[in-house]
Amino acid sequence: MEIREIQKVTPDDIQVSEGVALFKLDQLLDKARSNSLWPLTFGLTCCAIEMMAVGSPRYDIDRFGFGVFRATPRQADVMIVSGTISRKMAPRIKTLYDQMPSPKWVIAMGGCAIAGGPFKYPGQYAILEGIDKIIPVDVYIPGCPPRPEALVSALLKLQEKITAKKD
Amino acid sequence: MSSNNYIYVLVFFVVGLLFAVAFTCTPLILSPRSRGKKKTSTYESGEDTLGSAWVQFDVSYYLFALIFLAFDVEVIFLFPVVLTYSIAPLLIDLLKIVIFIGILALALAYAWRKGIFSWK
Amino acid sequence: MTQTQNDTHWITEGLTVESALEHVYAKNGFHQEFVISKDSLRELAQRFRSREYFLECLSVVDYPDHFECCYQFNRWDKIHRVLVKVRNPDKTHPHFPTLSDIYEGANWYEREGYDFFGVIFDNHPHLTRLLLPETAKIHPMRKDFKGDSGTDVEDVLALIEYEDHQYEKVSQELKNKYQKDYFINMGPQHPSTHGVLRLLLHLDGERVLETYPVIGYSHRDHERMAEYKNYLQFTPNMGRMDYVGAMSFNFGYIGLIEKALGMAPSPRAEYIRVFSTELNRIASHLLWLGTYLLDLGAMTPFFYCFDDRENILDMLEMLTGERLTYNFFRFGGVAYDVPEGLGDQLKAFIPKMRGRLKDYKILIEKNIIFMKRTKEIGVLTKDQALSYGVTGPMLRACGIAYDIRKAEPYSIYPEMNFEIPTFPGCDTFARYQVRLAEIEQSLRIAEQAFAKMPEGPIKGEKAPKVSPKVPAGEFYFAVESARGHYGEYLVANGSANPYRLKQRTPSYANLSSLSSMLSGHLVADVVAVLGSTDVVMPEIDR
Amino acid sequence: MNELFRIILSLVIVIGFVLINSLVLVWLERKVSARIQLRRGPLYVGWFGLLQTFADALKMLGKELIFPKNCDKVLYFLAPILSFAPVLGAFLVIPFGQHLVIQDLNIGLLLVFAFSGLSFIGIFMAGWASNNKYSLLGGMRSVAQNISYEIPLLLSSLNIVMMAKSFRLSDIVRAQAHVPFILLQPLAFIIFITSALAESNRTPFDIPEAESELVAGFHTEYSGLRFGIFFISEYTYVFISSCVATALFLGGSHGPFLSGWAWFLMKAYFVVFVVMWVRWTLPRLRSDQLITFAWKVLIPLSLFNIICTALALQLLKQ
Repeated sequence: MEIREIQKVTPDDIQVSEGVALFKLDQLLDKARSNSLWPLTFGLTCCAIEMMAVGSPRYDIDRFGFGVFRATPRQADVMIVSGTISRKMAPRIKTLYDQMPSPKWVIAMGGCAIAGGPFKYPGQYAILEGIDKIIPVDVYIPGCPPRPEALVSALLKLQEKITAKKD
Repeated sequence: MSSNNYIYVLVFFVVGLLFAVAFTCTPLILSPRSRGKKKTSTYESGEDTLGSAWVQFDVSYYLFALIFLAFDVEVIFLFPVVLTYSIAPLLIDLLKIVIFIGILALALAYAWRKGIFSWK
Repeated sequence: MTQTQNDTHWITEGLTVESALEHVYAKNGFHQEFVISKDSLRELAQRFRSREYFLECLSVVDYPDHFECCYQFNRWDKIHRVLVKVRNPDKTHPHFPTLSDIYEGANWYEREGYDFFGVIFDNHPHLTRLLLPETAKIHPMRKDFKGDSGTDVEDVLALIEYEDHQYEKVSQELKNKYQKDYFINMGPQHPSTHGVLRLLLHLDGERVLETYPVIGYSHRDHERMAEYKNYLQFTPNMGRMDYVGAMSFNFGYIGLIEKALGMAPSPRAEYIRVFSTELNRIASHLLWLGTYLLDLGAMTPFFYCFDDRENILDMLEMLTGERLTYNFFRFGGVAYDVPEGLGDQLKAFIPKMRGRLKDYKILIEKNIIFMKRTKEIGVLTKDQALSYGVTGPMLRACGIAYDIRKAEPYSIYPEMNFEIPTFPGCDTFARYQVRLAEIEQSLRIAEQAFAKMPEGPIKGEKAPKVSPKVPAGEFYFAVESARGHYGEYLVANGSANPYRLKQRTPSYANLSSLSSMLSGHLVADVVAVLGSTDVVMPEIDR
Repeated sequence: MNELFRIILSLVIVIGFVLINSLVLVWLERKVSARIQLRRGPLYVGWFGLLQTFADALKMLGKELIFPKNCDKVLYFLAPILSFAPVLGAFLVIPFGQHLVIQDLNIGLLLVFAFSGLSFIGIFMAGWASNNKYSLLGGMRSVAQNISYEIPLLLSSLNIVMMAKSFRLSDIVRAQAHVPFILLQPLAFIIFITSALAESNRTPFDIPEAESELVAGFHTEYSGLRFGIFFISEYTYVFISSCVATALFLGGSHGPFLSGWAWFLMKAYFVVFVVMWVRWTLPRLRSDQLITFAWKVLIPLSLFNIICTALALQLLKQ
């Protein structure tokens, strides 16, 4: 099986940071960004129900500050791609990703968003096998569908990634 | 202490404006920029918009504006009248107020009968 | 209930009939089968329409020497399933007459037939692609189509190019003229289109002139996967088609294969199946109630409904090991036995749920704003329901008590005593009342099924150890899912893989009736009516 | 000289109070909604989640600001400014205590309504300028809603002016020394609270930014701190209308033991709590039902109420 270059991402998606690099402020901003990641309401298929369950009383992510689900990409920080990406939906996801103001992150939730999941078989003509083929992804959550706890731990993992020291 | 010093109103409004302008400009310095092909395209739940959003809007909204005009003038008239009436409640003033409000209630009833509020 | 011969002579009177068959309903699900010529199809459909038959399903099958359109007609009150076949030997561009003016529900079926098989239906009002993107040049369900695995990124980039070009062309035309009415996309990513449904609304101010639902954004083609996999390998797909009420989809598929093989599951497995399906139906209705009130602007009930739903998911996870996409049924029984902790969890849950139902009734039904937002909104008349083939709670909200558990009893439902709640309102408020009443009925069934569960093995003795080989023939089996009549039409050729497995999903017909319900309403009603149809997108896009 | 010093001092206090108060109100709203919805709300950011809204504000400071394509750049930039600017002016005349008022103007009540009426122009500009169909719908709805509910708001407050015989807020508070006006004018209180809810776009009147229908209503295209400013002005208007409600109806800073400003703040925050409580229990009205409710119910009632008060004054004169 030839290893296809995963990150086939068009150059204009790379995040260019030209903001003034005040050393202390940057870390403070990252700390604030990590504690208030507003997800974009963007459910595709089965994983969307587990994403809704994450907002429910038992797994409540509002405790960490992520509970504010923004419907418009302009005000969202995290795009949680939850479900199967059909080839008809892929351009829409790319548009939504472009419309999000930076700094922005992407979580690929479930087997389908990582690499096609249970619908990957020779002769599959309808789905895009993995969202990282069109937009850069930060955290992958395996599972079909992953449990809500897995999504909560993914968001915490994203927190660590944001506040990690950039040496 | 109850000096009617109106300079406060102007200063507070101007400072509010400046503060708001400062608020909207600080992120231009601090925020990173991202380049995306469709970054500035108008958002319409993932799709491309069909035509511009500057359309001639529904007429029923403007009918409300006309009736609002009539009633706003009435409220502005009532401000001084109510104040002077409360200080010296004369019967003749009461009649004037009742007649004035009665005429405007008629205007409201007329608009109601004409079906402006039924949004057809 | 075999149909007496003279009773149905009106079907074929004066039509050229190539062959007529009398089927045993218990064996393969049909009462009668006719193969008629192309030109007498419309006349026959006219007769069925006048006698209150609804078009249950249209499946196109690609045989080696000819194309075949199989129409199934059925009644609400007295079950009489007639299979009408029309054949066309021309393999490149087969033509068939359209039925979309007689049955409006046929519109989407025919567009799907064109989309998957390239079958052209003459003078169909809008014969374009339904589920595949506009740039697709393939007809994937044809037997000669080999599938282009590996070119997914190129396809997507080509589609992006096509859409940018399309956008430039359209927006130039509309830019210069100040139009009074305008188009708005309540598109794939919208808080109140549950899943990825796009509603292209033609608005004048806030009033809806016309609605064009665009589907296919979560199309994964389960039917073609069935032809690639053998019978056992296809069972996980059942949990991923309707992931909110996945148990009844398991029931439908496994029931179909058991009927085809002519074997019965073990008695204990029957009761476990019924009780877990009913619990899953309650969880599906609770999820609908939470998201429906979220659409109307009340954000709090969502959390109470999800809180109840979590209790059910705990029980079902104890039983099956999964929370959402169940793969619990096996041929001839179920996968796991009931763990001992489940009984008292259920006994604790039922009174709590009944208490919560009373709260919902008082807090929601008596709320004046809820009543004003749902009464007389999105009215679906009985005749429209017939022509679109609407089933499930939407049909029972028009006063028709059509429920497969009573109409075509399967498994042990005859032994359960429960009613079918119907409300005559025909509007979104009646649909709310039907679903709430159904939760109570499902509680009763789950209680009785769990109480009467006998001891014994969870798999029948004739249960196949390996993936079975279904004998050649055509079979149809229907089940009452949370959204309506879920049926499957199987064409088996004796091999390990099904030759053709058509899924008749309820939300497909329910959603096609949306545009007729919405004209003249405001934007806020679009959200209320769409929520009341309780559609699940992958079940429509398959 | 001390006049200039007094202006600067009051400015600093008001701006500080506006910012801190909006952060606290957002935190309070998330905690109240969490309690009503069986969950805990912000918990891990700072002590009891208090720093949560501070983190949100700081994050918005670092978000990129995007000008949408073919939007009207000038109006798009001015809209949040115009919706935030009048907020400070409204704090001028609110009587936090007997003499704890910045500038006791004799047209106090009119000034507050003038400034609060300005904000919806910013909302309408945002709706029209961002050239987005959802924002256009949100903007048009906010116009219809605000003009329909401006009139009952003013008319119901006229009753209080009639009873207190002055527009000066501190006089009104002084007139309620024995009995708060809510007991004498219950109908006016109900009309006032309903239209104040509608003026500050709170559920069940939040059709301009109806999340479920219009995605995010008028601020669909606003990202980062520009959206933050709409947020701050909305919560500050909720606070101002509850302060005016306490001054007019609940007897301002009168109260048995505690000092004046403590009573005033307690009453104001109680009204804010009721406003939040209403938000998380009621569904949203449809736009035409909402507007016809104002014109067919609230305005006739408030006109009738004025005539009754005038009659009562006439009878009490002898």
